[in-house]
Order: sequence, then structure tokens, then C-alpha cells
Amino acid sequence: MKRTLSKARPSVLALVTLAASLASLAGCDQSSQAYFTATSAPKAEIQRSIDRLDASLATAKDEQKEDIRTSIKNLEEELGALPEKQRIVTTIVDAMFGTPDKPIVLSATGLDANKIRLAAGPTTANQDGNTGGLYRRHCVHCHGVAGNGAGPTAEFLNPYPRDFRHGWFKFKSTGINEKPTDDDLRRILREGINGTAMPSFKLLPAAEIDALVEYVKYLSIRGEVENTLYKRFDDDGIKEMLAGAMKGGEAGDEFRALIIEDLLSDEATGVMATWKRANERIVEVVPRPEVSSEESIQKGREIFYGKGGCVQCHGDSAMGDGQTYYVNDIDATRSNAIKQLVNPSFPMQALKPRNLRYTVIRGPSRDIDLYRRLRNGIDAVGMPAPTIPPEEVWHLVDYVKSLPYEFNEPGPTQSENTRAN
Amino acid sequence: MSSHALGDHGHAAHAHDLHDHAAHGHQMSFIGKYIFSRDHKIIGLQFLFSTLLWFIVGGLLALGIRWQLAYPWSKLPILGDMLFSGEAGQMSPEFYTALFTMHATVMIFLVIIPILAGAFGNFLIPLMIGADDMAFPTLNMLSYWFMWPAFVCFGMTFLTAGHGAGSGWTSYPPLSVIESAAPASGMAQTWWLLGVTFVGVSSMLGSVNYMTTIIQMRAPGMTMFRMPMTIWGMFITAILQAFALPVLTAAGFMQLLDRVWDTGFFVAEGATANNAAAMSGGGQPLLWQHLFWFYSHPAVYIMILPAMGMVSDMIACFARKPLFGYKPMVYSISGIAGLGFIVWGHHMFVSGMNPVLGVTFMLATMMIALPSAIKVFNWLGTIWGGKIHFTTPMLFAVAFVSMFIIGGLSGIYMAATPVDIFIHDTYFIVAHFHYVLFSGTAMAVMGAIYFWFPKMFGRMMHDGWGKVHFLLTFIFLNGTFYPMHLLGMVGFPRRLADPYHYETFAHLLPMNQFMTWCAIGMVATQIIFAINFFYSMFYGPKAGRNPWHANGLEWCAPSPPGHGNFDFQPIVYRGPYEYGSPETDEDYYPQWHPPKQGESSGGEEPKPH
Amino acid sequence: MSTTEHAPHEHLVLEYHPGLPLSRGKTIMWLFLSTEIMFFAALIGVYIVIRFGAFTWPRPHDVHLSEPIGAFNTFVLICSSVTIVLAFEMAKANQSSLAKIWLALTFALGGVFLGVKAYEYQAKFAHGIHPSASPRSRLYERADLVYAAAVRQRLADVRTELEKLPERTDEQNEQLSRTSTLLNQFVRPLEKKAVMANTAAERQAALDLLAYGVFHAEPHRGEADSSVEGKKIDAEEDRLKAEIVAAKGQREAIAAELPTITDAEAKDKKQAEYDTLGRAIDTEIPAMIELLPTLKTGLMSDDNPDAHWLKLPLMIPSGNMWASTYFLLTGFHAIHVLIGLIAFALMLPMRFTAKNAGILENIGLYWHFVDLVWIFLFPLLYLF
Amino acid sequence: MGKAKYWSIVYLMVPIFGVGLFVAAPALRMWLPADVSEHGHTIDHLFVFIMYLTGAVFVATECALVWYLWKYDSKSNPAPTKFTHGSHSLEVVWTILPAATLLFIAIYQINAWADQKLVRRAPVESVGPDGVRGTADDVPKAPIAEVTGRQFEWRIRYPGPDGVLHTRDDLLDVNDLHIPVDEELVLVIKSEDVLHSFFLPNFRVKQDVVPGMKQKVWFKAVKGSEGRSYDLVCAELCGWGHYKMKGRVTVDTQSDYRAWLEKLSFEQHKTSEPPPATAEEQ
Repeated sequence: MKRTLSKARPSVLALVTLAASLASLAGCDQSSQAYFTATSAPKAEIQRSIDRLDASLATAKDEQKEDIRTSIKNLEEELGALPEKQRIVTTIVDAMFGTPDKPIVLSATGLDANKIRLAAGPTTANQDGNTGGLYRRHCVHCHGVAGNGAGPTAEFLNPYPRDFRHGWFKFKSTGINEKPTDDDLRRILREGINGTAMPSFKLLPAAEIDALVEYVKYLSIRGEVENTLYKRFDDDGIKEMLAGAMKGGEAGDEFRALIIEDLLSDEATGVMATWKRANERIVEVVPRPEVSSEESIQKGREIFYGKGGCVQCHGDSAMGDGQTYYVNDIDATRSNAIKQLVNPSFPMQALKPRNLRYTVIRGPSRDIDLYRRLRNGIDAVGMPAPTIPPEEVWHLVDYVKSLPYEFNEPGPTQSENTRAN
Repeated sequence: MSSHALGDHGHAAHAHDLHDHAAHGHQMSFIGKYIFSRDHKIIGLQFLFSTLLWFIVGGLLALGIRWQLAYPWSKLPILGDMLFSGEAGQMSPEFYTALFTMHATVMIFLVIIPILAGAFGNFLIPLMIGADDMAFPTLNMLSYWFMWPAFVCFGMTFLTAGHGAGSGWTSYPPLSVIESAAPASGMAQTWWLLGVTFVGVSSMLGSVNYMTTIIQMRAPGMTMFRMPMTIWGMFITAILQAFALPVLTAAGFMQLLDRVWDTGFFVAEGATANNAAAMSGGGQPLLWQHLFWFYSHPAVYIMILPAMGMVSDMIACFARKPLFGYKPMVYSISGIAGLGFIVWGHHMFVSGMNPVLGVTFMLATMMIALPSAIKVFNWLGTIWGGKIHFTTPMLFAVAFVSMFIIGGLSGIYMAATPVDIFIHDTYFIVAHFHYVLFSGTAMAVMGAIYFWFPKMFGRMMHDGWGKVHFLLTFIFLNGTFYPMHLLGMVGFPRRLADPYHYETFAHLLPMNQFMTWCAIGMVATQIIFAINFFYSMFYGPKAGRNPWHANGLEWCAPSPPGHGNFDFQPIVYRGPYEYGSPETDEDYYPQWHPPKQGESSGGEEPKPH
Repeated sequence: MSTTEHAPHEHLVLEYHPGLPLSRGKTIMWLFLSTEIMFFAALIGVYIVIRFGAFTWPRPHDVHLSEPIGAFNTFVLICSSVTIVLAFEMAKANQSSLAKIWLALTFALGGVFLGVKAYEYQAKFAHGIHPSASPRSRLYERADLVYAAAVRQRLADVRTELEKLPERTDEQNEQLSRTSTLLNQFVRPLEKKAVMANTAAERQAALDLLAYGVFHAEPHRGEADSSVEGKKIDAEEDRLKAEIVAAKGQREAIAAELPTITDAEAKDKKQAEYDTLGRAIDTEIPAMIELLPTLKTGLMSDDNPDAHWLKLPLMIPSGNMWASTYFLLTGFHAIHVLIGLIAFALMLPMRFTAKNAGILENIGLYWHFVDLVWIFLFPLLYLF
Repeated sequence: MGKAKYWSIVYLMVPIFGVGLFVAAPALRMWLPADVSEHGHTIDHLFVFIMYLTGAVFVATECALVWYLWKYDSKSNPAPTKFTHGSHSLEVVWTILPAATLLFIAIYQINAWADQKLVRRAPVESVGPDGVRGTADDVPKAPIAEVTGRQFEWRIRYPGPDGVLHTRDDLLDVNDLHIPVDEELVLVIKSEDVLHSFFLPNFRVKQDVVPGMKQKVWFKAVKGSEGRSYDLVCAELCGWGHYKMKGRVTVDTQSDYRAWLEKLSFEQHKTSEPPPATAEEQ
């Protein structure tokens, strides 16, 4: 990467920077509609986050205090450097991807522009109930216009809606730290996520679901690029590249192509690359061992309470009372200050292991889904994979599936309901 | 607190003679006169202005609902950018729930009930029965001042997270109790419950006072069966309020405790939503519905009986003919009140209540249609053979009858349990209660404002503009509400932010757009009324004591009446509806006119004073 | 304009048609009381619906309700009704000072009533019976895993808290060891037994035993129930004693085997086993046996000292709804008593004559009403 | 003011447009939705019956009102023609007539109500030993599925091969209820969180779902409805996403229904998946 950048002569870079700052002024005006930018009003949000952390200092335990102080310091630094960063990053991202309402689909992303067009923009309903602006109609009030998981309803939900901008997805067929396949996203849209506020959109026409899947990917990629630019803003040499990318016309295009090439398509961590390889990272499912289900459940129980280590989090009674992080799942995985841009003003939520005795298993509940989850662990919430041979995971699947029925004690029904018999 | 009661003289030239009347004799500060006034007339006007103000709020909330139904998820005009910058100006779904919840709440608790009982009840009761004030003026003042905490509480619901309480005006648990069940079930719902409690206290204070006044403070000769129908309506309403409202207050306290202390009266064991901690203890969600409707069904009569009374007075006056069947009217009002206590279950036919109970409630409900039918026939009988003056109040009063027929008849569909299975919670219901409450009660209220305006402010409202106001309102309200019957027949459910998801209802969008534009027209029309109202208050022609040549006792007092109401001892010689009586040459024979040539119109002789 | 002009004159004192033969004050008081009747009718109605809708209901004994105290309070309130009537009679006879004495006595009796009520409330709170507490009250409806987990968590919390203390008093050390014993010897084994049980009956038996050990609520399931649980505890004791015997045998066997082992590693292992058995025989199992009589009376029963500081969750079927309705009914009644007392206090400085005796009569009416409500509440809550 | 009586025409518009709109309604597709249940016609019949009855009363009273207004306005009728305080016999007539009609309506429909809501009229597997249907010894028909309302979707649970709900072999689905055609069927409905209402417009079924209660609804899809889908609506406010609770009921032939369950079972238990199609292949 450094090699690429060193090609650019300093004098040219200076000119480019000047032009870019002028251009970005115009750009700023354009993006003044706060809801288009992924980082809507970040200044206020960071400030609120600082305030919240300050307030939590009083009640925090001693060992936490140091962490909190560091966080505050980082945030304050972030706040100081923000306006300039924000201006630049927003301009570049808008130039590359457009706004969520008027998306630009880069060929490098491999997304289908037609589908995205169906999902983006304001809702338009006609008399037959066909609509454009599907995302606005179905998703926006939780996931937010920019897919930042901060729509007006979001704050009230437990758990909070997914912030697509991190590219983290919990329920998928691929491995940990991998992107989901289209089928995975489609399944979530169709089946909903049991145990959360994400409802099923099964009855939407297949074309509309596909359009929404494509649009979610678009928002995710756009947001991740934005986050990446923020994160690596101060890296050596990147500033020059960014400055180039802010140019209009062909020169700017070239620089943006550079960004895509250098920053985002990196085989290991690049945004584009990870999305493209998702289909190849599907976790293999080994055949089910041929034992009776009773036996399998018994074995599963032994693993659960034994070498699987499940009991440590899910508790002695598998009711999810083993431990609780009193942070929300976004906080838990934030690694640097910029991630605080995610809904920092939302109140903390307890991140609890699932109560497995409850009839609802969160997320898709086909055998194969459970297998993959138990085999891989769950992204974004930190459920680790148990260290057991792949075929034994099936026993665990059977045991977990049997848990709600093991204690099948329906509560008393109301007396007035004479109809129930 | 004694002061002179003044006639029409002396201060006639002064534009603010109302102020002078009240001030005369005692120099009271503005606050003493208008804020902490114990004069029933001032309190009545305080109620009138407050409720009309809230009427505007309620109307605008309704427009918000209509906008979403006509143009779902499109940018909300004017307010969109301000309220919903996070989602490009389109309304959030929880805001929609708050809209219809607060529309109903405001209209029922802050407009219709207080404008009938609070404004007209306060203003008219002492005047029409010949008393100098309410039995307990201070209590009366308190009944108004308990509305203000309610105003504040309901206002607060808008300011807390979630933009307003959103469990419907029925506040059904568990949605209203489990705090995390919906954004609007948070603090907003607590404020809402507190608001309802304050309204309850206010109504209770008012109603016991009204009853005492009507029982103990009638003018000599004013027997129970010489009271105008308005007073009968107010009297029965007061009884309903006094006996039904405490139940809601108790239930409201319990719901409040459920929310604040998790007592769980109305939440089933283990109930949870949105991954909140499960409730312990096993209450019953249906219990709330029983308690709520035990109040709220009588409440629908609280919202119509005074209107029926006022309409009876207006129709008799402008048909220049005695009210047809006065006693049957009284009995039917009382019958409605009595039956009103045993029909609450018809709101719960599909709620999971024991279906056998449903049958009993259906029978009772069918029977309660009867007194309403009798009243309609009697109004027709009054008009029949009369000498009808088409004044603005009369137009509104007849509109009440015409619209109440629709509202009453559509009620029969709901009373029929099997039919209710289909139309329950659809727009058929919405059509029904808007025909009764808006096309009915609100028409009567508007008529009553035109009718008693001269008594309130000493000046007449402009009749021509009044008629324009009437005509446009009448057309637009039918355009808004009548098609709701058809929507209901398709099964179009209430309270859905976007019903067009469903194939069954997708084709109803154009009709909803038509209704929305009618609703906008209806709200806009009220601007005419507002201008007429305020213009006439200051510049309308002087009214004199009895501009309509009516019989009621209030018309013998000065307009507006001074402190103490009457400048002579009123004595009642006959019933209130002796229009066109052969005993007199004029076509009316006021209650206070002594009989000519020693004739007696019946009733006991008044005592000398 | 048809009215004749009248000359201006002073504010008329209007005359009225004869209405009811009551003063206005009395009329409105009666009307107000009728609204109050509806208010309490709603509350009592809720109580009845919930009580008879519940599948079981705690007996007064289960929730520490004492009939004699209730009866005493009833008596106090009835006396106060008499005294207020006497006050009214004295006022009518223009004997202001006597009226005041009777009024003060009424005030005092009302105060006594509230005092007793406060004492009763305090007793409930001390036993963990609240209207409720977020997110869950200490009362649990059924002996299920949720309950077992709650007991375990409470004990774990207590232990953590005690362990965290920089220095502990002897008493606290005693509490710590007791908490640990309960947790490790009583709750965890039973919970584990329930989780690992193969049949529903086996599981329920373990959970019932746990709940019984904590608190003896006696749901109306059958008279023999408690003795059944008691016998289970006896059986448990026998089993533990047998375990000691078996362990002793095992240890002796190991002791005999030990000298013969040469491999160091295996020897250490055996030695550890030997020590473990020793601990079980000397301390752990005896600690459990020692625990059993306590469990038989119930950890959270009045005569158990643990009751005051352990604050374990209790299993009282329908206890939550009982608490909700009890505090609702008595609470609103107490508020009414309080309002009455305030009214009395305001009236005490007054001078009573036959003329203003009406006000005493009105407040007396209110007081009788409050009394009457209690007459309904006492049997409903304490006796049935 | 001779023209004052023309105000009556305003009121005349009420019955004209009132009836007119109902006449035009079917053409506007605003009528009761197509009925595919066996019992639905009873409800429709009652609806239409009440509609004609109330329609007649509506037209009669509104016309009488308009006619009186027109005839007796103050100009055309300068001296009031009647001075009457009422008529006792008329009051009796118009008390008894409506009372009889209303009672008739009430009694006329009791059976329709009982058939749909009274649990002892629910379909039975077999009548008990006493040979009388609707007694305690009947064997009630097993529910074909349990529908659970939850914020904001309908979770559906089929009993699976053992025919018993809440066992390990249950089949789970969401929002998409399949039912066999031409079969009396029972559904168990319940709620997981707040009130919902199970509303099938085309089957004339509506029942609130109350947390803590398990309720049954029963109906039969008539022949000819197979292969089509109908809306399942939530008709009780259940929170911000109330409008999102859209479900679908698909009526299948018996064989299609079995195939559907098979497919559901296969999906539930399959242990491998074909690799996903790439974007190009789609």
C-alpha cells in the first residue's frame, strides 16, 4: 500500500487536498440531511456517551473505573478530531456509494443495482399494494435510514436491532467472523428471529425479499467502508489517498478505486473480499451419528454439563443464569472509540445467555441451524464454540432441543376461560 | 361574596359587559374573577374554553391518523422533519399508536365529557333550575382545577419517550402494563393513567355537586317533572358518573400499581414481552376489561345524554311546540342509565369472556336500543306539526337526530353477537361511535353553543356564517365517517398503521384518501366557527334576555347573568315546553310567567317569598 | 325581550323548592359516600375475582396474618364509631368540651388502628411479603427450577457479599459458613438432582423438598402434604447416615490398600481419595445431617434465626396475588382512615354547638363508612 | 325566509347517499369479503338481515324527518297545527314494536353464536357413551395446530407425527398456516406476550388471544377454497408493530396438506443443505 502511495508526488497531493476541501464544502451541504449519513449527529452522540460514562463512574466498581476513564479520554480525543474526519469520510463514502436514498452501486461490490433500486428511497404505494421504498416501509423504523440500527423504535427494543454497518451477523451458515450468505439473510427475513423483535417477512413476494437482502448488504458494505475509513484515517499514508479520493471527476474515481483495491479487498479483512467469499466459507455439517434420540439426548446432557462447558454460562439449570454482562452487545465488542458512534445514547442492556428451558430458541431453529451455531459459536455476542468433535455437536443439538420439553409445565390457565377445557 | 345582579342596563355600551357584571359590587382581581372564580358561569366558561382548545388538539391528532391511512409512510407534512429526522420524516409506527390513543383520550376525557358536564352542566344547571349558584361553589371550582393536572399529565405523555401513550384509549393490559412491551408503554402510560385519575376526581367532584344542586336547589314550583330535558340529561349523567367512575378510578389505581410495583392484577402469570423479566403472580387481563367497560360503557351515555337533553330543548324551542312525550323521554333517559350498567360486556364479545355471559349481555344490549328508539320517535313527534324555524342551532339539533339514527342503528349490528365476531375491532365500530359521538354529540354541542351563546356573552352569533359552518361540517363529516361502514364490512381493522399490507384491504386506499380529504375539510371548516365565535363575543349584536323566545328559566335572567344569576325571585308555574299553548297569545309561555287570570298550569302553588 | 325591567337591588337570597329533608352538606356527603361504595365495591370485586380465579389461596397462617390482631383492630374501629356518635350527641347538646373529648378519643382510636396496621405491615415486610418488588418479588408460585435457581442465586449473592467484606466478625464468619453449607449441601444437590432426574415425579420430589426446607407454605393441596415432606427429610437423614457408614467402610478399604501401592502417582491419587472421604465423614455429611432438623422447621420460619438475614425466596402458591390484594384493600382503607384522622385533627380546635354539629355529623357519616368497609374487609381477609 | 325549508334537502341527502353508497358498495369491492367457511353464511345472512331491517327503519325515519321539516316550516305553517304533549298510545306502540323486533333479532341469532363460541359445540372426535353430543364425556377433536401470537408475528406449531402438541416432534412454522379443505378443524390459539386477536376475515373467525389463556377456534373450509390463501389479521392492538402481524392461511387438499407437513418436517430435520446458488445462477 505504501508503495502505491509513494508514487504520488507531494506537490500534486497538496493541490489535490486543496481542491478536495473546496469540493467537500459543497458536499457537506448536500449531506446536511442528517439521516442520510451513517454517522448521524456523531458529535452529540459522542458527547452523550461521555456524559453517560461520567455518570457511571460514580457507581462503577474500582476495577472498572480505569477502563471507563480510558474510554472517556479516547472519546474526548475522538470528539476533537471528529469534524474534519467526518467531513472527509462522508464525502468520500457518498461519492462511492451515494446516499441510502440514492444509492450508487459500484461494480466492485457485486451488488444488483435493480434490486437495490426497489428497496431504496421513500415509500411509494400504489393501489395494488405494490411498493417501492421497501426498506422504508418495513425496516427503517428499527434499523434506521443508514442501517445503523438506530431508528426511532430501536431504543426500546431488547435486544437492540442489528447495526448493519459492522457487518456482524449472528445467524448464518458461515464460520465465525465471516459474512452471511444471501440464503442466510433471506432466511432471517423470511423466518424472523424468534425471541427478538425481528418479525417474519415470509409473506412478502420473493422478489421483494431478495431486494431487501441486497439492500441490507449494500448498507452493510457502505457502513463498513465508512467505519474502515474512520478507523484507518490516521494510518500512515492513508490521508493522502483520502485526499485524492475527494477529488471530483476521473482523478477522484481513480483514487476511490484505489481505496477499494487497497483497503477493502484485502483477502483477510477487506470488506468486499469477505462478502464475496461468504459462499465458500459455509460450515460443513457432518452426518448425524446413528444413535437413538434418547441416547443422543443423554450424551448431549453429559456434554452440556461436562466437557462442553455450556453450563458455565447457561447455568446449572440451563436457564441462562450462569452469567450476565451488563453491557449491550455493541459495547461488548467495541474495540476502539469510533465504534462508540453506534447508538451510544441507548441505555445499557443485559447480555444474557439464553434460557434454554424456555420454549423459544432465539434465531432459526432447524436442526441444521442449531448445529452450525453450536459448532461455531455466535458472532457479535461472544458465545464460544465448544471444543468437542464435530459429530458430538449433534448430541448437544438434540439435548438443547429437548430442554423445553423436559420441563414441560404449562402455567395455570385463567379460570374465566371456560372455553379452554 | 355578595354583589349586585344586574339587568341589561347601565353597562350596555361597554364591550366587556360580562367582566363588569362579575366585578360589580366587589373589586376582585383578575385572578380572583377568572382563575379562582367560584361562580358557576365563569367555571362553565373556563371548561368551555379549555375543552374547545383541546378539541383543536384532538382534531389535529385525528388528521395525523388520517394522513398515515391515506399516504402510508410518506413524509408527514410540516412536522415530519422535526419529529422523525431519524427516518426521513415518515411517521414511526409507535407514533401512530400514540396518535389514535391520544386522539381518543383527548376527545373523550378532555373534550366531550367536560364540555357537556363541565361547560354546559356548570353554566346551565343553576340557571335552568333557578338557583343562584351550585350548592358548593368551592367544590365546583376544584372540579375545574383538577382538570389542570390532567391536562398536564396528558400533555406529558407527548413529551416522554415514545411520543405519547400508545395502548389505545382502552389501555388494555398487558400491553399497557408491561413497560417494555412497546415504546409507548413506558412513562407515557403512567402519565396517561395519572391523567385519567385526575379527570376522574374532577368528574366525581362535579357530579356529586350537580346532584345536590338539582335535588336541593330548584326554584319554587320547579318540580322534578318541570325540569327541562337538559337538566334531566345532566342529572342522569351525574348519577352515571358518580356510580361508574369510581370503578375506573379504582381500576386505574390498580393498573398504576401494576406498572409501578408490579402488583400484577391485570397481568397473567409469567407474562413478558420484549425479553423483559417475567411477571410473578397471576392476575387476569380480562379483569381490567370488565372494570374498564363497567365505567366506559356508562361513559358513552355520559357522552350523549346531556346532548340529547339539549337537543330536546332546542328542537322544542324552534319547532314552537311542546316536546312530544316529555315523561317517556325522562323515563327513557333513566332507562338508558339503568340498563347502561349491565351491558358493558358487549365490548368484550370476542375477548375470551365466557360466551354464555355474551348472550346475556347481548340481550341487555338489544334492550338498551329501545329507549334510544323512543327518543328518536319523540323528536320526530315534536317536529311533526310544529312551526319550524331553521336557525343555526336548529339545523345542528336536527342534524343530531338525523345522524343519531345512523349511529343508533349501526349499534344493532354490534349487539348481534355473531355479526360482531366479524365486525368487532373493524372500521364499522369506528363508524358507529363517530356517528354517535361526533355526528351526534359534537353536533348537539355546536348547536348548543349557538343556542346559549347569547346567555353566555350577551351577544348573538352570526347566523349566516353559522349556517355555512353547519353545511360544510355536515357534508364533510358524512364524507369522513360514512364510508367507514363500508371499510368495516370488508373487515378493515382499526388501529393498523399500514393496513394495505393485507391483500384483502389493499384496494381500500383510494377510499381512505377521499375520507382524509373530507377530514381535512372538516377541520378547516371549524376556522369559520372560531372566527364567528370570537367576533361575536365582542362585536355581535346585543341579545337581550330572551332572544329565542324560549321558555326555560335561564332566559329570564339578564344576558349575561350577573353574580347570583337572577335579579328577581324566579317562581315556576309550568313545564318548560309550553310552546304554542292556547292559554296565551304568544307562541311561548315561559316557566316564570304567572298564569293569566288565575289559571293554573298544574303543579303545586309556589310559596310566597 | 319579554321580561319586565327590574330595579337593581342587592344580591337576592333565593328561595328553593322543597327537596329532600336533608341539609346540603348531608346530601352531598351521602352522595359522596355512594361513590365511595362503588370504589370499594370495585376493589373488593377484584379481590373476589382474583381469589376465586386462583387455583389455590394461602391461608392466613401461611402469610403471617393474625386473626386476634385483626379482631382487636375491628374492635378499636367499632369503638371509634361509638365515640364519634357520642361527640355528635354532645355537640347537639351544646356541650362543646365533652364533644371535644369524645372527638379526641375517636382520633386516638383511629391512631391506634393505624398503628396496629403499621405493625402488621412491618411483620409482612419482614417476612418478605411485599405487594411486589422489581423485577420479581420474593414469593414464588411453584416449586420449579426457576424457584430453585432463585434460592441458589440468593445464597450465592449472600456468600459473595460476606466474602467481600475486608474483615468479618465472628457472627459474620458463622453466617458465611452457614451460607456455604446451605448452598453446597442443600440447594445445589437438590437442584442438580432435579435437573438430572429421569422422571417428572423424581424431579418434583427434589424441588418440593427444597421448597419445603426453605419455607412451609401450606397450599390447599391436602392435609397430609407437610408430613409427607417431613418424612422425606427423615428418609434423607437415614440415607445420609447410611452414606457415612458406607464411606467409612470405603475409607477403611483404602487405608488397607494404601501401603501396598508403590507407584507414587497412584498413591497420591488414593491418598487424595482417602482425604476426601475423611472430609465427607467428619464434616460435610454431619453438616448436612445437622441441617436437616432446621429444614424440618423451615429455614424461613419464625423460630429460625436465619429467617432474618438470609431473605431467601419463598414458595407460597398465589402468595403474590394475596399480597397484591391484601395491600390494595387494606392500603386504600388505611388511606381513608388517615383522611378521617386529618379531618378530626382539623376539627379539634373548633367550638361545637348545636348549630355546627352538622359538620360533626357529616364527618361521622364518613367515619361510619370507613368502619363499615373494615367490617367487610376483616372477614374477607382474615377469616375466610 | 320562505326558502328556509330548502334546508330540509340537506337532510334528504342523508338517506339518498346513505342507501346509495351501500348499493354501490359491491361495485367498489367494498362488501363482505368472500366467505369460504361453512358457518360464515350464517353470519353473513344475519348481517344482511339486520342491514335490510335497519335500512328500512333508517329510510323511514330519515324521510319522516325530512318530510316534517319540509311541511311544517314556519313560513308554510305560520300557526302551529298541533298543540300536544304527546300520545300515550303512540308511545306504547313505538315501545313495543322495536322491543319485539330487537328481541326477535337477539333470539334469532343465539344459535349462530353458540355454534361458533360455545366450547361444547366444538367438533368432537366421537360422541361419548351417553350418545348425546355436547356433554362432558365427548372426546374432543384434537387441534391440528397451535397458533401463538407474539409481537409481531404468528408462530405456528403442528403436533407432528404423534398428534400431540408440545412434544419434541412438533413442527414449527411462522405466519404461514396450512389447513386441509373440507374438514372440521380445531385450532388452539394463545399469546406469548400481550393481547392479540386471531382474525380470519374470509372464515368469519375472530377471537382475542389472551396471555394466560388457551382458547380454541373451530371452522371448516368449504370445497372450492383449496389452493388459495387468505389473510390472517391481528385485530387487537398489540403494540407498535400491530400492523406487521400479517399471517396467511392456505387451504390445501388433503394430499397437499400432508405433503406440506412432510416438507416442513424435512426442513426441520434435514442435516445437509445443497450449496447456495450464486448470484449469477439466480
